[in-house]
Amino acid sequence: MSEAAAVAGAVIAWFGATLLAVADARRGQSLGLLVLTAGLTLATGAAGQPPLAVAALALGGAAAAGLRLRAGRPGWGLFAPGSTSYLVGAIIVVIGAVLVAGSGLGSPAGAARLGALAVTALAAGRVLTVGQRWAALGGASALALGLGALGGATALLAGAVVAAGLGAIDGDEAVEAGG
Amino acid sequence: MPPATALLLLPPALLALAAGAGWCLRPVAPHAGRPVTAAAAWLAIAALLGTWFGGGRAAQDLSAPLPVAGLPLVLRVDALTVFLWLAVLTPAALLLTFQRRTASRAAVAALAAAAALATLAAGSVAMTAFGLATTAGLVLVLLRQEELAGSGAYWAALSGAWLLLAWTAVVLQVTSGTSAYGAIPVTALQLPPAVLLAAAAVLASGLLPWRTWVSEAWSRRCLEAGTFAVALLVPVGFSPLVRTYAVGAGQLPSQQLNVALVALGAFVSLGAALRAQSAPSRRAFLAEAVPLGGGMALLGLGLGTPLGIVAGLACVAGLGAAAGLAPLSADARGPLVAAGVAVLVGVPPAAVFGGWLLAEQAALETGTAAGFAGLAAAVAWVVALAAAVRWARLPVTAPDTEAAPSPRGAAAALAVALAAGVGLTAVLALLVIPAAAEVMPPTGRLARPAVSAAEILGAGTLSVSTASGGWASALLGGPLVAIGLVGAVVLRAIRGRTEAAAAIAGTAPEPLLPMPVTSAPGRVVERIRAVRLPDQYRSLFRPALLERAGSGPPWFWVLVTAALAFVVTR
Amino acid sequence: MLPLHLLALLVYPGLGLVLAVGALAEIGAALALTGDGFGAAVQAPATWLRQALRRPVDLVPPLLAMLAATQLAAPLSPVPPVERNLIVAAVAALAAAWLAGASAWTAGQARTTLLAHVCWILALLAPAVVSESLRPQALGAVVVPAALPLKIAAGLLAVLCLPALLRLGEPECARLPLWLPICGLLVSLFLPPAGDDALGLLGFLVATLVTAAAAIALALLVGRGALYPRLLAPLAIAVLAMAVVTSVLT
Amino acid sequence: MISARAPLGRIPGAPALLGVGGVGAVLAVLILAAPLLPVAALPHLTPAARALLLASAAALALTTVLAPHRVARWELLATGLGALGGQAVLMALTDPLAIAAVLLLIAFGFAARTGARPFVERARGPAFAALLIGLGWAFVQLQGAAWVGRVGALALALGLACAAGLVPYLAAVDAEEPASSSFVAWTGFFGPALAISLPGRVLPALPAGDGAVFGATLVGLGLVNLAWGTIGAWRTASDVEAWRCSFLVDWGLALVGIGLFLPDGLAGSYLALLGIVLVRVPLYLWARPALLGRQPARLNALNVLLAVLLAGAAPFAGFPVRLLVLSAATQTAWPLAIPLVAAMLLGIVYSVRLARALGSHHGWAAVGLWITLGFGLLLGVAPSALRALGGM
Repeated sequence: MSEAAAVAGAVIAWFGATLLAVADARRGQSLGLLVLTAGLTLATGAAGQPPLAVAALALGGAAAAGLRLRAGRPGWGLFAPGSTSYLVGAIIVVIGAVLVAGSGLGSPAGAARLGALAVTALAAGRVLTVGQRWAALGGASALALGLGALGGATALLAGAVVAAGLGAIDGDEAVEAGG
Repeated sequence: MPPATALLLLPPALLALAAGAGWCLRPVAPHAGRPVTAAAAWLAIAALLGTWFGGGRAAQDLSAPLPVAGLPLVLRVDALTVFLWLAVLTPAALLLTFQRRTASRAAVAALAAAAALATLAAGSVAMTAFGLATTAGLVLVLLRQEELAGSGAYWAALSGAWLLLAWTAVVLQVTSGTSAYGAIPVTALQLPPAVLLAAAAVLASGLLPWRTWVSEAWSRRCLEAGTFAVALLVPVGFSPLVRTYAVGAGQLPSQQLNVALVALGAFVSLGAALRAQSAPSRRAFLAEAVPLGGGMALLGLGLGTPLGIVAGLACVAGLGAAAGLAPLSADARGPLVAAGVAVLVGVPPAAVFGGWLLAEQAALETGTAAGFAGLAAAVAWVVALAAAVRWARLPVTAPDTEAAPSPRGAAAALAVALAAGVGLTAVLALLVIPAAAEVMPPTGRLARPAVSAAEILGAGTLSVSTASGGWASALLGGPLVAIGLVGAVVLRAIRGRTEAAAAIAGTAPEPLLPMPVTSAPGRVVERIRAVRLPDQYRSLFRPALLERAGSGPPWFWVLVTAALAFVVTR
Repeated sequence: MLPLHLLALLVYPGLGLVLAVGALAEIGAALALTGDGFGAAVQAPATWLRQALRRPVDLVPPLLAMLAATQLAAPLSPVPPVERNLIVAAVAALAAAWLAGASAWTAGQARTTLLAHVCWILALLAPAVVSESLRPQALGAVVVPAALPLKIAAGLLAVLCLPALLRLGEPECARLPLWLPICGLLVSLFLPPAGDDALGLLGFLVATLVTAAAAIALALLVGRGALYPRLLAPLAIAVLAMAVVTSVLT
Repeated sequence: MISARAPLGRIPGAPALLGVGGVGAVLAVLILAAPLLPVAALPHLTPAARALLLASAAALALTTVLAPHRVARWELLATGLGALGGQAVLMALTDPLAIAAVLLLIAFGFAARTGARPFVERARGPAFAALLIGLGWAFVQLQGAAWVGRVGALALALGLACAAGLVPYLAAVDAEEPASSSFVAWTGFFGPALAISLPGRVLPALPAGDGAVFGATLVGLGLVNLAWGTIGAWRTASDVEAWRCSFLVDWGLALVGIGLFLPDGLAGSYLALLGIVLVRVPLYLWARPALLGRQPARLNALNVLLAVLLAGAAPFAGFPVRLLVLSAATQTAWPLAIPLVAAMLLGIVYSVRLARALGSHHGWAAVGLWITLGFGLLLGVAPSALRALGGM
């Protein structure tokens, strides 16, 4: 049962990360964050991580998603032109993650790690390739959540706090211009 | 630490105190720095002689409870240290007394001299490296205080020297667990560390056949700092090489290294003599006095025989005298200066002559191969004599100080050089032979001292007498100097004061021997500097691109990481 | 010991003998080279005294010549044989030779002189390197058959160097003090040492004067020809090569 | 001394900056004082990390009070305290994944400060480092194929270099950028913190083979940075670039020291990192006015002493570092010492240039330079005491 939940969580997390990657506006980005947080929460919970840490991850992710609504282009902006590369990347990431950690798929922990790896890779791709401040911050929150989900309680807590903390940073380009 | 032992550290302490005092006195007594530091230097010599000869002349190992730079602070004051201290202190005292210096420069100079003395007393290779680097740094400050240009070669050579010493210390530490001269097992002195030590000495003392920092120090507009650096650092450079013999129980780990050092010594002398005979100015000629003596010293030390070590150290003594005499004779005229120049090229009976004579004898006694190296050194000697005659026709460089240098300085330095030459037997008996004995311990079943005074000094006479020849320095040299002085006074009384032959102003006479390779090292450096990536390949190597890789999406970073990952998974 | 050494410096074989031999050789040189007749030639030593001793620096050549003379293997010399040294004699003599001719210094002449000095020192030291001794009397006494060719060649080279060494082509050169140290050193090194008696002393003086005469004759022979200096370098190289071969053989 | 007296009100995000400064100060104090507090949950620092944190605090105090600045001192203090807190957290955390996450927060937090380069560009380097460290650790933890572990070890080492902004992960240098937003924040502040803590956290968990990859990568990176730094500082036309390259030289020695896994090497790298924080960073800040052309480059007596210090000669900081790193290299494989000695020798070529670029300072700024020189002297003469303090 827990194996199925973990695998489902991993798949949801990967889907959320893909959404985040192809989102070109604030709502789409927040949705992606929310979905990947939900997936990671489900997967890590099923993998037997401490409930408090899992809850913290969920809270951190939710807070990041909420705070990211403050800045960025209005609307959903899903699958905007230029998203194809991210979609291809999402497929390649799955293959890569299975190559690296596929052997652990049999266990809930292995499946959760697979999901976290996929999120980490996609989020990192997002952070390193976007030019807008708000998009980079969104990707960074996802990356923090993914990194947190790769480890134990400490990592989960750190990932949650960092994701929320990154959400608190103003994503408005004007701030940079002004600054 | 017993008081008698502590007294042995007086010389560096006095100089350091004088440096502090001179620095602090600047605001109230701007001119006090020079006399204070000069007095401290002379006092240091007196204190050294008093404490050493009054204290039984026993070697002392002084260790401090606290490490310095992570290294155990061990100082060794033995006969060799005392000898080298005198070789440094004598020219330093002369230069501090007679060269013009501001208070701050005098203070830095005294501090550098104190650091040099501490370096000579260092009890381990690592401490020697630390001391050499410290002294070199202080001297760099002195050089840059005076003139910004012209210290590049110096800084590069000295940095190379201390780095090589540091590396040697590390190698010895790793192979034998210590780099303390007194504790390194004989078997630990293999060829690599010995070569590194020798290379460090060669760099620090400028012992190369071409123009080194020692000669470059004379190409500066002001002579004070550069010549002071030569007086301090050339003897300091020799100390690790001499101590190497102590580590190897009186010998180097390989005969080939001895041969290489002897050959290098002969080439250094020849190179210096050839440069001296083609010097474009009087300063350029004087610049070669120390390298000339340095080559002879290396020749002697490289031989590795007891007489060779004694000869090498005697040459170092002569080198100290030359380092004091040459700068004080620069830019001045008159018979004293001419006599000084004669002394610098080894005209009897001065200290320089005594050292070179012993080096020649030692080379001859070592064997035929070394004898031929001695022959080359003798040719260098002859060429140097010719260069000294040409010196009188060279243009005088305009003095960099307001007034022309005082002839008293040249007179004092000349007196020191002549006294050391006439008293060569005493210098050898009291300083040089005990110093050589420190690095050549008794060997064989009879535990007979390797360096025996009886084999170098004539029995029952005041002369030097080795297997190949003798020299009555006191009995012939002393009267010769006295007769010369009396004769000069009488002649002056009869003929009256006649003007010294004025130097021919303007262009220098052409060299006696052509110097086709003089500019070779310079040309090599220029060639190396001129090396550029051909234009058509510039686009392949643009370091700035590496920075720009981080500006856009970091594909380059990803590529490098992936490539490395591929490499480690092979 | 000091009085004996003073005697050696000031009288015999020092200043006294240096001036005596120098005066005789100068008269001979003046007769042969300038051809001014005996009357003018006799004045040569006095001319040196008048013109070559003006400044304190002019005292250096005679002083160095005195020192070099004390190192010769002269019979009845007060300086003990163990205290004599070829290098002391050679360096003092060469320095004196340079200073004696310093007033008439020209680059071309100086080159020839330097070449002669280098060849001369090689001629003196090559046999010393092989026999590992610098004592003039010991070197003179060497009669090892294997070392004789080198000794003869070196002696020949040393004699050939004499005209340039003594600056016999330069009338204004104050060479009077140089004759004994330079010619006497050749006698000490290349002829067997004479006995410590009057006969030995006579032999030594005659040999020295003959060497001086040979130098004058050579000077007359070569004149101002450019060939002479060019001969010295190849000969010196040959002597070096012989020294190497001899050192390998013995 | 160039120093704008900007009132709080006009600085964008001043309250946030003060908040960050306050939080940073509290975190740093709490983590420093953790051993004295009865709270077991508080993370503890290793002695070396504690020494580095103290050194950073000292450098922060020195530069805030005495260095010439274009920004307001209170702003610099707040930023510095925030950085100090970040440094303390980076060194206190034991889980590399948590370290990677915190690295992200610091990266974007510092990128949010005013800077000449775009926000994203300034955050990219440390973000990539966080990714490398996170993935590297995850790969090492995976019980999968052997190659995965080796790649993980490689990524951990590369992550360290990337976080410090070393070759091959160099970021662009803009002379006009405030020091706190420039490469110095990472190369001179957070990088050393990671270098002190991360190897100690990951090495115990690495199998021998992966450990060898980690060490070899660090040694390789060290040599590359040493070469790049020495040649770059010597040949580059820009003085700012030369200064950055001089940081790379120190880092090269530190990485080689860590990568050799020998006590001498580790001690050498620890001293090198202390030297970066206590000496190199303050000197760079003092050089800024001259680098920006607001002051002529000079070479007075103090600058010459600083040139000796920058050349790594005795009696200053670089000497024991060089001795210890050479010792470790010789113990491992003596030929390794050859490139090290060559680089150390080349290092003296640019030291005078850097010293000249410091310009001449008077009054309190000069006092600050003398104090920095004193730090260098302390590191050079009494490294044993500092090693004892750092448990080395």
